[in-house]
Amino acid sequence: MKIAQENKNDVVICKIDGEINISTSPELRKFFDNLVQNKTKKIILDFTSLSYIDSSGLATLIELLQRIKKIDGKFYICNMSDKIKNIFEITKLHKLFEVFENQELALNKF
Amino acid sequence: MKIAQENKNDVVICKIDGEINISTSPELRKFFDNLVQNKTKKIILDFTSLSYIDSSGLATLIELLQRIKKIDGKFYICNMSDKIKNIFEITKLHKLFEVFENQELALNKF
Amino acid sequence: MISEHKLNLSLKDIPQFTKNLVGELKPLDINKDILFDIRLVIEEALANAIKHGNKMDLTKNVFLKINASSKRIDIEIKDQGKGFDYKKLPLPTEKENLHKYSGRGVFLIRKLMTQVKFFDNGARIKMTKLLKK
Amino acid sequence: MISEHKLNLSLKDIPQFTKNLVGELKPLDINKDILFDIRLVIEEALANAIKHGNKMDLTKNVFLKINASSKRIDIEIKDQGKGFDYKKLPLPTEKENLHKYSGRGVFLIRKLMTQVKFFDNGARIKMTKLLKK
Ligand SMILES: Nc1ncnc2c1ncn2[C@@H]1O[C@H](COP(=O)(O)OP(=O)(O)O)[C@@H](O)[C@H]1O
Ligand SMILES: Nc1ncnc2c1ncn2[C@@H]1O[C@H](COP(=O)(O)OP(=O)(O)O)[C@@H](O)[C@H]1O
Repeated sequence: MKIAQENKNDVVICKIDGEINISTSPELRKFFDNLVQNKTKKIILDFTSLSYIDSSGLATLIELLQRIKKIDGKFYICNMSDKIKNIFEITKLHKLFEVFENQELALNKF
Repeated sequence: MKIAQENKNDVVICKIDGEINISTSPELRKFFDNLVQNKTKKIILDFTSLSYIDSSGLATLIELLQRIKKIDGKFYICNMSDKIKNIFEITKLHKLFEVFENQELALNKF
Repeated sequence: MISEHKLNLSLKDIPQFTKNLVGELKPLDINKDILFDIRLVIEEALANAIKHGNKMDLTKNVFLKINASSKRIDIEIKDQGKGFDYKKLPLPTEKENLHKYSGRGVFLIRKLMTQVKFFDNGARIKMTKLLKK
Repeated sequence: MISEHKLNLSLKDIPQFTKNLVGELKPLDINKDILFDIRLVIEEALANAIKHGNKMDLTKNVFLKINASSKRIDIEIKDQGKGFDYKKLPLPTEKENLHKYSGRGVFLIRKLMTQVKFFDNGARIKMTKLLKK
Protein backbone atom coordinates (compact mmCIF):
# COMPACT_ATOMS: atom_id res chain seq x y z
CA MET A 1 0.00 0.00 0.00
CA LYS A 2 1.11 3.52 -0.79
CA ILE A 3 -0.52 6.65 0.52
CA ALA A 4 -0.10 9.92 -1.35
CA GLN A 5 -1.05 12.99 0.63
CA GLU A 6 -2.31 16.22 -0.91
CA ASN A 7 -3.43 19.28 1.03
CA LYS A 8 -6.20 21.56 -0.24
CA ASN A 9 -6.63 24.41 2.23
CA ASP A 10 -7.46 22.67 5.51
CA VAL A 11 -8.48 19.40 3.86
CA VAL A 12 -6.04 16.50 3.58
CA ILE A 13 -6.67 14.16 0.68
CA CYS A 14 -5.11 10.69 1.03
CA LYS A 15 -4.93 8.68 -2.15
CA ILE A 16 -4.56 5.04 -1.27
CA ASP A 17 -2.79 2.89 -3.81
CA GLY A 18 -3.00 -0.89 -3.33
CA GLU A 19 -4.80 -2.87 -0.69
CA ILE A 20 -6.22 -2.29 2.78
CA ASN A 21 -5.83 -5.70 4.35
CA ILE A 22 -4.69 -7.41 7.51
CA SER A 23 -1.03 -6.72 6.78
CA THR A 24 -1.32 -3.15 5.43
CA SER A 25 -3.86 -1.85 7.97
CA PRO A 26 -1.24 -0.85 10.57
CA GLU A 27 0.38 1.46 8.03
CA LEU A 28 -2.90 3.22 7.26
CA ARG A 29 -3.65 3.50 10.97
CA LYS A 30 -0.28 5.10 11.64
CA PHE A 31 -0.65 7.56 8.78
CA PHE A 32 -4.08 8.56 10.03
CA ASP A 33 -2.86 8.88 13.64
CA ASN A 34 -0.24 11.36 12.53
CA LEU A 35 -2.88 13.45 10.79
CA VAL A 36 -5.16 13.39 13.82
CA GLN A 37 -2.30 14.27 16.16
CA ASN A 38 -1.60 17.27 13.95
CA LYS A 39 -5.22 18.30 14.50
CA THR A 40 -6.30 17.60 10.93
CA LYS A 41 -10.07 17.57 11.12
CA LYS A 42 -10.98 17.22 7.45
CA ILE A 43 -9.77 14.14 5.66
CA ILE A 44 -10.74 12.58 2.34
CA LEU A 45 -9.73 9.02 1.51
CA ASP A 46 -9.56 8.69 -2.25
CA PHE A 47 -10.12 5.06 -3.26
CA THR A 48 -9.40 5.45 -7.01
CA SER A 49 -6.41 3.12 -6.79
CA LEU A 50 -7.65 0.87 -4.01
CA SER A 51 -7.58 -2.62 -5.50
CA TYR A 52 -8.67 -4.70 -2.53
CA ILE A 53 -10.13 -4.56 0.95
CA ASP A 54 -10.94 -7.34 3.43
CA SER A 55 -12.96 -7.40 6.65
CA SER A 56 -9.95 -6.36 8.69
CA GLY A 57 -9.54 -3.39 6.33
CA LEU A 58 -13.18 -2.48 6.90
CA ALA A 59 -12.56 -2.70 10.66
CA THR A 60 -9.61 -0.33 10.33
CA LEU A 61 -11.77 2.22 8.52
CA ILE A 62 -14.38 2.03 11.29
CA GLU A 63 -11.62 2.64 13.82
CA LEU A 64 -10.42 5.69 11.90
CA LEU A 65 -13.96 7.03 11.75
CA GLN A 66 -14.22 6.82 15.53
CA ARG A 67 -10.89 8.55 16.04
CA ILE A 68 -11.72 11.48 13.81
CA LYS A 69 -15.13 11.86 15.46
CA LYS A 70 -13.45 12.11 18.86
CA ILE A 71 -11.67 15.27 17.77
CA ASP A 72 -14.86 16.55 16.13
CA GLY A 73 -13.43 16.00 12.68
CA LYS A 74 -14.84 14.33 9.59
CA PHE A 75 -13.57 11.95 7.00
CA TYR A 76 -15.13 11.26 3.65
CA ILE A 77 -14.46 8.52 1.14
CA CYS A 78 -14.55 9.05 -2.62
CA ASN A 79 -13.94 7.29 -5.93
CA MET A 80 -14.84 3.76 -4.86
CA SER A 81 -14.72 1.16 -7.61
CA ASP A 82 -17.94 -0.75 -8.23
CA LYS A 83 -16.52 -3.82 -6.53
CA ILE A 84 -15.46 -1.99 -3.37
CA LYS A 85 -18.82 -0.19 -3.32
CA ASN A 86 -20.47 -3.61 -3.54
CA ILE A 87 -18.59 -4.78 -0.42
CA PHE A 88 -19.65 -1.63 1.46
CA GLU A 89 -23.25 -2.17 0.41
CA ILE A 90 -23.32 -5.86 1.38
CA THR A 91 -22.02 -5.00 4.85
CA LYS A 92 -24.23 -1.88 4.96
CA LEU A 93 -21.14 0.16 5.84
CA HIS A 94 -22.11 2.69 3.17
CA LYS A 95 -24.57 3.88 5.84
CA LEU A 96 -21.81 4.42 8.39
CA PHE A 97 -19.40 6.27 6.12
CA GLU A 98 -19.97 9.32 4.00
CA VAL A 99 -19.16 8.21 0.48
CA PHE A 100 -18.90 10.50 -2.55
CA GLU A 101 -18.60 9.87 -6.26
CA ASN A 102 -15.52 12.04 -6.66
CA GLN A 103 -13.09 14.37 -4.83
CA GLU A 104 -14.93 17.53 -5.82
CA LEU A 105 -18.21 16.42 -4.32
CA ALA A 106 -16.43 15.38 -1.14
CA LEU A 107 -14.49 18.68 -0.94
CA ASN A 108 -17.66 20.72 -1.37
CA LYS A 109 -19.30 18.89 1.50
CA PHE A 110 -16.88 20.21 4.15
CA MET B 1 7.57 -7.46 -20.45
CA LYS B 2 8.16 -3.90 -21.53
CA ILE B 3 10.85 -2.83 -23.98
CA ALA B 4 12.12 0.74 -23.92
CA GLN B 5 14.08 1.74 -27.02
CA GLU B 6 16.78 4.38 -27.04
CA ASN B 7 18.89 5.32 -30.03
CA LYS B 8 22.52 6.41 -29.67
CA ASN B 9 23.86 7.25 -33.12
CA ASP B 10 23.44 4.00 -35.06
CA VAL B 11 23.12 1.83 -31.96
CA VAL B 12 19.71 0.82 -30.65
CA ILE B 13 19.58 0.13 -26.93
CA CYS B 14 16.65 -2.00 -25.79
CA LYS B 15 15.96 -1.95 -22.09
CA ILE B 16 13.94 -4.99 -21.18
CA ASP B 17 11.72 -4.65 -18.15
CA GLY B 18 10.21 -7.85 -16.76
CA GLU B 19 10.59 -11.41 -17.94
CA ILE B 20 11.71 -13.23 -21.08
CA ASN B 21 9.68 -16.40 -20.88
CA ILE B 22 7.54 -18.69 -22.96
CA SER B 23 4.68 -16.20 -23.08
CA THR B 24 6.66 -12.97 -23.55
CA SER B 25 9.20 -14.30 -26.08
CA PRO B 26 6.99 -13.62 -29.14
CA GLU B 27 6.87 -9.95 -28.19
CA LEU B 28 10.65 -9.67 -27.99
CA ARG B 29 11.01 -11.54 -31.28
CA LYS B 30 8.61 -9.16 -33.00
CA PHE B 31 10.37 -6.11 -31.61
CA PHE B 32 13.71 -7.44 -32.78
CA ASP B 33 12.34 -8.35 -36.23
CA ASN B 34 11.23 -4.79 -36.71
CA LEU B 35 14.72 -3.52 -35.89
CA VAL B 36 16.33 -6.00 -38.24
CA GLN B 37 13.90 -5.17 -41.04
CA ASN B 38 14.84 -1.53 -40.59
CA LYS B 39 18.45 -2.59 -41.15
CA THR B 40 19.54 -1.92 -37.58
CA LYS B 41 22.88 -3.68 -37.26
CA LYS B 42 23.98 -2.62 -33.79
CA ILE B 43 21.76 -3.62 -30.92
CA ILE B 44 22.32 -3.66 -27.16
CA LEU B 45 19.98 -5.54 -24.89
CA ASP B 46 20.11 -3.95 -21.45
CA PHE B 47 19.13 -6.49 -18.80
CA THR B 48 19.13 -4.11 -15.79
CA SER B 49 15.41 -4.66 -15.23
CA LEU B 50 15.18 -8.23 -16.45
CA SER B 51 13.76 -10.17 -13.52
CA TYR B 52 13.46 -13.65 -15.00
CA ILE B 53 14.40 -15.82 -17.94
CA ASP B 54 13.60 -19.47 -18.70
CA SER B 55 14.99 -21.90 -21.26
CA SER B 56 12.53 -20.75 -23.89
CA GLY B 57 13.76 -17.21 -23.28
CA LEU B 58 17.33 -18.38 -23.77
CA ALA B 59 16.23 -20.04 -27.02
CA THR B 60 14.69 -16.79 -28.18
CA LEU B 61 17.96 -14.94 -27.56
CA ILE B 62 19.87 -17.53 -29.59
CA GLU B 63 17.38 -17.05 -32.40
CA LEU B 64 17.89 -13.28 -32.31
CA LEU B 65 21.64 -13.75 -32.40
CA GLN B 66 21.33 -15.80 -35.56
CA ARG B 67 19.03 -13.26 -37.21
CA ILE B 68 21.34 -10.34 -36.57
CA LYS B 69 24.33 -12.32 -37.79
CA LYS B 70 22.52 -13.00 -41.06
CA ILE B 71 22.47 -9.28 -41.83
CA ASP B 72 26.08 -8.94 -40.60
CA GLY B 73 24.97 -7.11 -37.50
CA LYS B 74 25.86 -7.56 -33.85
CA PHE B 75 24.00 -7.59 -30.61
CA TYR B 76 25.50 -7.22 -27.17
CA ILE B 77 24.00 -7.83 -23.78
CA CYS B 78 24.75 -5.69 -20.72
CA ASN B 79 23.84 -5.21 -17.07
CA MET B 80 22.97 -8.80 -16.23
CA SER B 81 22.05 -9.44 -12.61
CA ASP B 82 24.14 -12.03 -10.81
CA LYS B 83 21.31 -14.56 -11.00
CA ILE B 84 20.81 -14.18 -14.75
CA LYS B 85 24.58 -14.31 -15.25
CA ASN B 86 24.58 -17.54 -13.26
CA ILE B 87 22.01 -19.07 -15.64
CA PHE B 88 24.12 -18.03 -18.65
CA GLU B 89 27.21 -19.55 -17.05
CA ILE B 90 25.55 -22.83 -16.16
CA THR B 91 24.34 -23.23 -19.74
CA LYS B 92 27.66 -21.88 -21.07
CA LEU B 93 25.72 -19.37 -23.14
CA HIS B 94 28.02 -16.62 -21.90
CA LYS B 95 30.39 -18.04 -24.50
CA LEU B 96 27.88 -17.62 -27.30
CA PHE B 97 26.82 -14.09 -26.49
CA GLU B 98 28.90 -11.00 -26.01
CA VAL B 99 28.12 -9.85 -22.51
CA PHE B 100 29.27 -6.55 -20.97
CA GLU B 101 29.16 -5.16 -17.45
CA ASN B 102 27.42 -1.95 -18.48
CA GLN B 103 26.07 0.04 -21.44
CA GLU B 104 29.20 2.13 -21.86
CA LEU B 105 31.47 -0.87 -22.28
CA ALA B 106 29.05 -2.38 -24.79
CA LEU B 107 28.74 0.89 -26.73
CA ASN B 108 32.51 1.27 -26.94
CA LYS B 109 32.82 -2.20 -28.41
CA PHE B 110 30.93 -1.35 -31.62
CA MET C 1 -7.56 -26.93 -11.85
CA ILE C 2 -7.44 -28.61 -8.49
CA SER C 3 -5.07 -27.81 -5.70
CA GLU C 4 -4.67 -28.89 -2.08
CA HIS C 5 -2.60 -27.07 0.49
CA LYS C 6 -1.36 -27.81 3.96
CA LEU C 7 -0.54 -24.47 5.48
CA ASN C 8 0.87 -22.90 8.59
CA LEU C 9 0.64 -19.24 7.82
CA SER C 10 0.52 -16.40 10.30
CA LEU C 11 -2.26 -13.83 9.86
CA LYS C 12 -0.07 -11.22 8.22
CA ASP C 13 0.96 -13.68 5.50
CA ILE C 14 -2.61 -14.28 4.39
CA PRO C 15 -3.11 -11.43 1.88
CA GLN C 16 0.07 -12.22 -0.03
CA PHE C 17 -0.75 -15.92 -0.04
CA THR C 18 -4.33 -15.50 -1.26
CA LYS C 19 -3.21 -13.04 -3.92
CA ASN C 20 -0.91 -15.66 -5.40
CA LEU C 21 -3.40 -18.46 -4.94
CA VAL C 22 -6.08 -16.59 -6.84
CA GLY C 23 -3.47 -15.52 -9.37
CA GLU C 24 -3.05 -19.17 -10.26
CA LEU C 25 -6.65 -19.18 -11.51
CA LYS C 26 -5.92 -16.57 -14.18
CA PRO C 27 -5.66 -19.13 -17.01
CA LEU C 28 -9.34 -19.94 -16.43
CA ASP C 29 -10.25 -16.46 -17.62
CA ILE C 30 -12.59 -15.67 -14.76
CA ASN C 31 -13.99 -12.15 -14.39
CA LYS C 32 -11.85 -10.01 -12.06
CA ASP C 33 -14.71 -9.05 -9.75
CA ILE C 34 -15.34 -12.73 -9.16
CA LEU C 35 -11.66 -13.29 -8.42
CA PHE C 36 -11.93 -10.42 -5.91
CA ASP C 37 -14.78 -12.27 -4.15
CA ILE C 38 -12.95 -15.59 -4.26
CA ARG C 39 -9.85 -14.05 -2.76
CA LEU C 40 -11.88 -12.30 -0.08
CA VAL C 41 -13.78 -15.41 1.05
CA ILE C 42 -10.59 -17.49 1.14
CA GLU C 43 -8.91 -14.77 3.16
CA GLU C 44 -11.80 -14.54 5.64
CA ALA C 45 -12.03 -18.30 6.06
CA LEU C 46 -8.25 -18.66 6.45
CA ALA C 47 -8.13 -15.85 9.02
CA ASN C 48 -10.90 -17.54 11.00
CA ALA C 49 -9.18 -20.92 10.79
CA ILE C 50 -5.88 -19.48 12.03
CA LYS C 51 -7.31 -17.08 14.62
CA HIS C 52 -10.39 -18.78 16.05
CA GLY C 53 -9.81 -22.40 14.99
CA ASN C 54 -6.11 -22.97 15.59
CA LYS C 55 -5.94 -20.08 18.07
CA MET C 56 -2.74 -18.79 16.47
CA ASP C 57 -0.90 -22.03 17.22
CA LEU C 58 1.55 -22.30 14.31
CA THR C 59 2.26 -25.94 15.03
CA LYS C 60 -1.31 -26.55 13.85
CA ASN C 61 -2.16 -26.57 10.17
CA VAL C 62 -4.90 -25.28 7.94
CA PHE C 63 -5.96 -27.44 5.00
CA LEU C 64 -7.20 -25.79 1.85
CA LYS C 65 -8.62 -27.32 -1.33
CA ILE C 66 -9.67 -25.52 -4.46
CA ASN C 67 -11.31 -27.01 -7.48
CA ALA C 68 -11.81 -24.38 -10.13
CA SER C 69 -13.16 -24.42 -13.66
CA SER C 70 -14.77 -21.76 -15.80
CA LYS C 71 -18.15 -23.05 -14.54
CA ARG C 72 -17.68 -23.27 -10.78
CA ILE C 73 -15.24 -22.81 -7.98
CA ASP C 74 -15.31 -25.11 -4.95
CA ILE C 75 -13.26 -24.29 -1.88
CA GLU C 76 -12.81 -26.26 1.32
CA ILE C 77 -10.92 -24.98 4.37
CA LYS C 78 -10.33 -26.98 7.52
CA ASP C 79 -8.58 -26.13 10.76
CA GLN C 80 -7.55 -28.15 13.79
CA GLY C 81 -9.82 -26.41 16.27
CA LYS C 82 -13.10 -27.28 17.95
CA GLY C 83 -15.45 -25.46 15.60
CA PHE C 84 -18.17 -23.02 16.67
CA ASP C 85 -21.88 -22.48 16.61
CA TYR C 86 -22.13 -21.21 13.05
CA LYS C 87 -25.90 -21.01 13.19
CA LYS C 88 -25.89 -18.40 15.93
CA LEU C 89 -23.88 -15.52 14.58
CA PRO C 90 -25.08 -11.97 15.12
CA LEU C 91 -25.92 -10.08 11.92
CA PRO C 92 -23.17 -7.47 11.34
CA THR C 93 -25.62 -5.31 9.38
CA GLU C 94 -27.88 -4.65 12.40
CA LYS C 95 -27.70 -1.10 13.70
CA GLU C 96 -26.13 -2.11 17.01
CA ASN C 97 -23.38 -4.07 15.21
CA LEU C 98 -22.54 -1.66 12.40
CA HIS C 99 -19.81 0.05 14.47
CA LYS C 100 -18.16 -3.18 15.55
CA TYR C 101 -14.67 -4.06 14.40
CA SER C 102 -15.40 -7.74 13.88
CA GLY C 103 -18.05 -10.21 12.86
CA ARG C 104 -18.16 -9.68 9.09
CA GLY C 105 -16.12 -12.64 7.84
CA VAL C 106 -18.67 -15.45 7.79
CA PHE C 107 -21.37 -12.99 6.72
CA LEU C 108 -19.34 -11.90 3.69
CA ILE C 109 -18.61 -15.52 2.81
CA ARG C 110 -22.33 -16.34 2.88
CA LYS C 111 -23.22 -13.30 0.80
CA LEU C 112 -20.55 -13.73 -1.84
CA MET C 113 -20.71 -17.49 -2.41
CA THR C 114 -23.53 -19.46 -4.04
CA GLN C 115 -23.48 -22.16 -1.38
CA VAL C 116 -21.79 -22.44 2.03
CA LYS C 117 -21.82 -25.48 4.31
CA PHE C 118 -20.05 -26.18 7.59
CA PHE C 119 -18.83 -29.57 8.78
CA ASP C 120 -16.95 -30.92 11.83
CA ASN C 121 -18.85 -28.59 14.11
CA GLY C 122 -17.68 -25.60 12.08
CA ALA C 123 -13.97 -26.45 11.83
CA ARG C 124 -14.45 -27.27 8.14
CA ILE C 125 -16.16 -24.98 5.64
CA LYS C 126 -17.13 -25.91 2.09
CA MET C 127 -18.16 -23.17 -0.26
CA THR C 128 -19.10 -22.99 -3.91
CA LYS C 129 -19.46 -20.21 -6.39
CA LEU C 130 -21.32 -21.01 -9.58
CA LEU C 131 -20.14 -18.91 -12.51
CA LYS C 132 -22.36 -17.87 -15.38
CA LYS C 133 -20.57 -17.69 -18.67
CA MET D 1 3.80 -25.70 3.48
CA ILE D 2 2.54 -28.51 1.31
CA SER D 3 0.44 -28.15 -1.80
CA GLU D 4 -0.82 -30.50 -4.48
CA HIS D 5 -2.14 -29.41 -7.83
CA LYS D 6 -4.01 -31.06 -10.65
CA LEU D 7 -3.44 -28.88 -13.67
CA ASN D 8 -4.36 -28.51 -17.28
CA LEU D 9 -2.44 -25.48 -18.31
CA SER D 10 -1.37 -24.55 -21.79
CA LEU D 11 2.29 -23.61 -22.30
CA LYS D 12 1.69 -19.87 -22.37
CA ASP D 13 0.01 -20.02 -18.95
CA ILE D 14 3.04 -21.55 -17.26
CA PRO D 15 5.05 -18.41 -16.34
CA GLN D 16 2.11 -16.69 -14.68
CA PHE D 17 1.19 -19.86 -12.84
CA THR D 18 4.70 -20.55 -11.54
CA LYS D 19 5.13 -16.94 -10.51
CA ASN D 20 2.09 -17.20 -8.26
CA LEU D 21 3.01 -20.65 -7.05
CA VAL D 22 6.43 -19.53 -5.95
CA GLY D 23 4.90 -16.34 -4.57
CA GLU D 24 3.01 -18.54 -2.11
CA LEU D 25 6.34 -19.54 -0.58
CA LYS D 26 7.18 -15.97 0.45
CA PRO D 27 6.14 -16.46 4.10
CA LEU D 28 8.98 -18.98 4.39
CA ASP D 29 11.46 -16.19 3.90
CA ILE D 30 13.57 -17.97 1.31
CA ASN D 31 16.33 -16.07 -0.52
CA LYS D 32 15.11 -14.60 -3.81
CA ASP D 33 17.80 -16.22 -5.94
CA ILE D 34 16.65 -19.59 -4.65
CA LEU D 35 13.05 -18.74 -5.46
CA PHE D 36 14.26 -17.86 -8.99
CA ASP D 37 15.77 -21.36 -9.30
CA ILE D 38 12.70 -23.03 -7.85
CA ARG D 39 10.45 -21.20 -10.26
CA LEU D 40 12.70 -22.02 -13.18
CA VAL D 41 12.87 -25.75 -12.49
CA ILE D 42 9.11 -25.97 -11.96
CA GLU D 43 8.58 -24.11 -15.21
CA GLU D 44 10.95 -26.38 -17.15
CA ALA D 45 9.44 -29.55 -15.70
CA LEU D 46 5.89 -28.33 -16.33
CA ALA D 47 6.72 -27.36 -19.90
CA ASN D 48 8.20 -30.80 -20.51
CA ALA D 49 5.20 -32.52 -18.94
CA ILE D 50 2.75 -30.55 -21.10
CA LYS D 51 4.78 -30.57 -24.32
CA HIS D 52 6.60 -33.89 -24.39
CA GLY D 53 4.61 -35.90 -21.82
CA ASN D 54 0.99 -34.99 -22.53
CA LYS D 55 1.81 -33.88 -26.07
CA MET D 56 -0.25 -30.72 -25.66
CA ASP D 57 -3.41 -32.74 -25.02
CA LEU D 58 -5.36 -30.47 -22.66
CA THR D 59 -7.70 -33.29 -21.65
CA LYS D 60 -4.66 -34.75 -19.91
CA ASN D 61 -3.46 -33.43 -16.57
CA VAL D 62 -0.20 -32.60 -14.93
CA PHE D 63 0.12 -33.31 -11.20
CA LEU D 64 2.33 -31.13 -9.09
CA LYS D 65 3.29 -31.42 -5.43
CA ILE D 66 5.40 -29.03 -3.41
CA ASN D 67 6.56 -29.48 0.14
CA ALA D 68 8.49 -26.45 1.27
CA SER D 69 10.08 -25.41 4.52
CA SER D 70 12.94 -23.09 5.34
CA LYS D 71 15.21 -26.17 5.24
CA ARG D 72 14.28 -27.92 2.01
CA ILE D 73 11.97 -27.79 -0.95
CA ASP D 74 10.64 -31.00 -2.50
CA ILE D 75 8.84 -30.92 -5.82
CA GLU D 76 7.17 -33.72 -7.74
CA ILE D 77 5.72 -33.35 -11.21
CA LYS D 78 3.93 -36.10 -13.11
CA ASP D 79 2.36 -36.19 -16.54
CA GLN D 80 0.19 -38.72 -18.36
CA GLY D 81 2.69 -39.56 -21.07
CA LYS D 82 5.02 -42.46 -21.75
CA GLY D 83 8.20 -41.04 -20.27
CA PHE D 84 11.57 -40.89 -22.03
CA ASP D 85 15.12 -42.07 -21.78
CA TYR D 86 16.32 -39.53 -19.23
CA LYS D 87 19.75 -41.12 -19.02
CA LYS D 88 20.53 -40.41 -22.65
CA LEU D 89 20.21 -36.70 -23.06
CA PRO D 90 22.77 -34.74 -25.08
CA LEU D 91 24.72 -32.16 -23.08
CA PRO D 92 23.52 -28.69 -24.13
CA THR D 93 26.86 -27.19 -23.15
CA GLU D 94 28.79 -29.11 -25.83
CA LYS D 95 30.04 -26.93 -28.63
CA GLU D 96 27.82 -28.54 -31.25
CA ASN D 97 24.73 -28.00 -29.08
CA LEU D 98 25.37 -24.47 -27.86
CA HIS D 99 23.46 -22.94 -30.79
CA LYS D 100 20.43 -25.19 -30.41
CA TYR D 101 17.09 -23.78 -29.38
CA SER D 102 16.19 -26.65 -27.13
CA GLY D 103 17.58 -29.24 -24.75
CA ARG D 104 18.35 -27.10 -21.70
CA GLY D 105 15.37 -27.89 -19.46
CA VAL D 106 16.42 -31.13 -17.78
CA PHE D 107 20.03 -29.93 -17.70
CA LEU D 108 19.06 -26.79 -15.79
CA ILE D 109 16.93 -28.81 -13.41
CA ARG D 110 19.84 -31.12 -12.64
CA LYS D 111 22.22 -28.20 -12.16
CA LEU D 112 19.98 -26.11 -9.96
CA MET D 113 18.54 -28.80 -7.68
CA THR D 114 20.35 -30.77 -5.00
CA GLN D 115 18.80 -34.06 -6.04
CA VAL D 116 16.77 -35.13 -9.09
CA LYS D 117 15.16 -38.52 -9.64
CA PHE D 118 12.92 -39.83 -12.39
CA PHE D 119 10.18 -42.44 -11.97
CA ASP D 120 7.55 -44.08 -14.20
CA ASN D 121 10.01 -44.22 -17.07
CA GLY D 122 10.54 -40.45 -16.86
CA ALA D 123 6.89 -39.36 -16.68
CA ARG D 124 7.38 -38.44 -13.02
CA ILE D 125 10.20 -36.29 -11.72
CA LYS D 126 11.07 -35.73 -8.07
CA MET D 127 13.50 -33.00 -7.18
CA THR D 128 14.84 -31.56 -3.97
CA LYS D 129 16.68 -28.42 -3.06
CA LEU D 130 18.36 -28.36 0.33
CA LEU D 131 18.59 -24.87 1.77
CA LYS D 132 21.33 -23.70 4.07
CA LYS D 133 20.18 -21.22 6.64
N1 LIG E 1 -12.92 -21.72 12.05
C1 LIG E 1 -13.47 -21.26 13.17
N2 LIG E 1 -13.24 -21.88 14.37
C2 LIG E 1 -13.79 -21.42 15.52
N3 LIG E 1 -14.58 -20.34 15.58
C3 LIG E 1 -14.84 -19.67 14.44
C4 LIG E 1 -14.31 -20.08 13.18
N4 LIG E 1 -14.76 -19.24 12.24
C5 LIG E 1 -15.53 -18.33 12.86
N5 LIG E 1 -15.59 -18.57 14.19
C6 LIG E 1 -16.37 -17.82 15.21
O1 LIG E 1 -17.35 -17.07 14.54
C7 LIG E 1 -17.23 -15.68 14.85
C8 LIG E 1 -17.58 -14.84 13.64
O2 LIG E 1 -16.57 -14.96 12.64
P1 LIG E 1 -16.44 -13.85 11.52
O3 LIG E 1 -17.79 -13.60 10.97
O4 LIG E 1 -15.41 -14.26 10.57
O5 LIG E 1 -15.99 -12.56 12.30
P2 LIG E 1 -14.65 -12.25 13.13
O6 LIG E 1 -13.63 -13.27 12.76
O7 LIG E 1 -14.31 -10.87 12.67
O8 LIG E 1 -15.05 -12.32 14.57
C9 LIG E 1 -15.81 -15.53 15.34
O9 LIG E 1 -15.68 -14.45 16.23
C10 LIG E 1 -15.53 -16.85 16.01
O10 LIG E 1 -16.03 -16.85 17.32
N1 LIG F 1 8.00 -35.37 -19.22
C1 LIG F 1 8.58 -35.79 -20.36
N2 LIG F 1 7.97 -36.74 -21.11
C2 LIG F 1 8.52 -37.16 -22.28
N3 LIG F 1 9.71 -36.71 -22.74
C3 LIG F 1 10.38 -35.79 -22.04
C4 LIG F 1 9.87 -35.28 -20.82
N4 LIG F 1 10.74 -34.38 -20.34
C5 LIG F 1 11.75 -34.33 -21.22
N5 LIG F 1 11.55 -35.16 -22.26
C6 LIG F 1 12.47 -35.42 -23.41
O1 LIG F 1 13.74 -34.95 -23.06
C7 LIG F 1 14.20 -33.99 -24.00
C8 LIG F 1 15.02 -32.92 -23.32
O2 LIG F 1 14.20 -32.12 -22.51
P1 LIG F 1 14.70 -30.69 -22.09
O3 LIG F 1 16.07 -30.83 -21.54
O4 LIG F 1 13.70 -30.09 -21.18
O5 LIG F 1 14.78 -29.86 -23.42
P2 LIG F 1 13.62 -29.42 -24.45
O6 LIG F 1 12.31 -29.58 -23.78
O7 LIG F 1 13.97 -28.02 -24.75
O8 LIG F 1 13.77 -30.33 -25.63
C9 LIG F 1 12.96 -33.47 -24.68
O9 LIG F 1 13.21 -33.02 -25.97
C10 LIG F 1 12.05 -34.68 -24.67
O10 LIG F 1 12.32 -35.51 -25.76
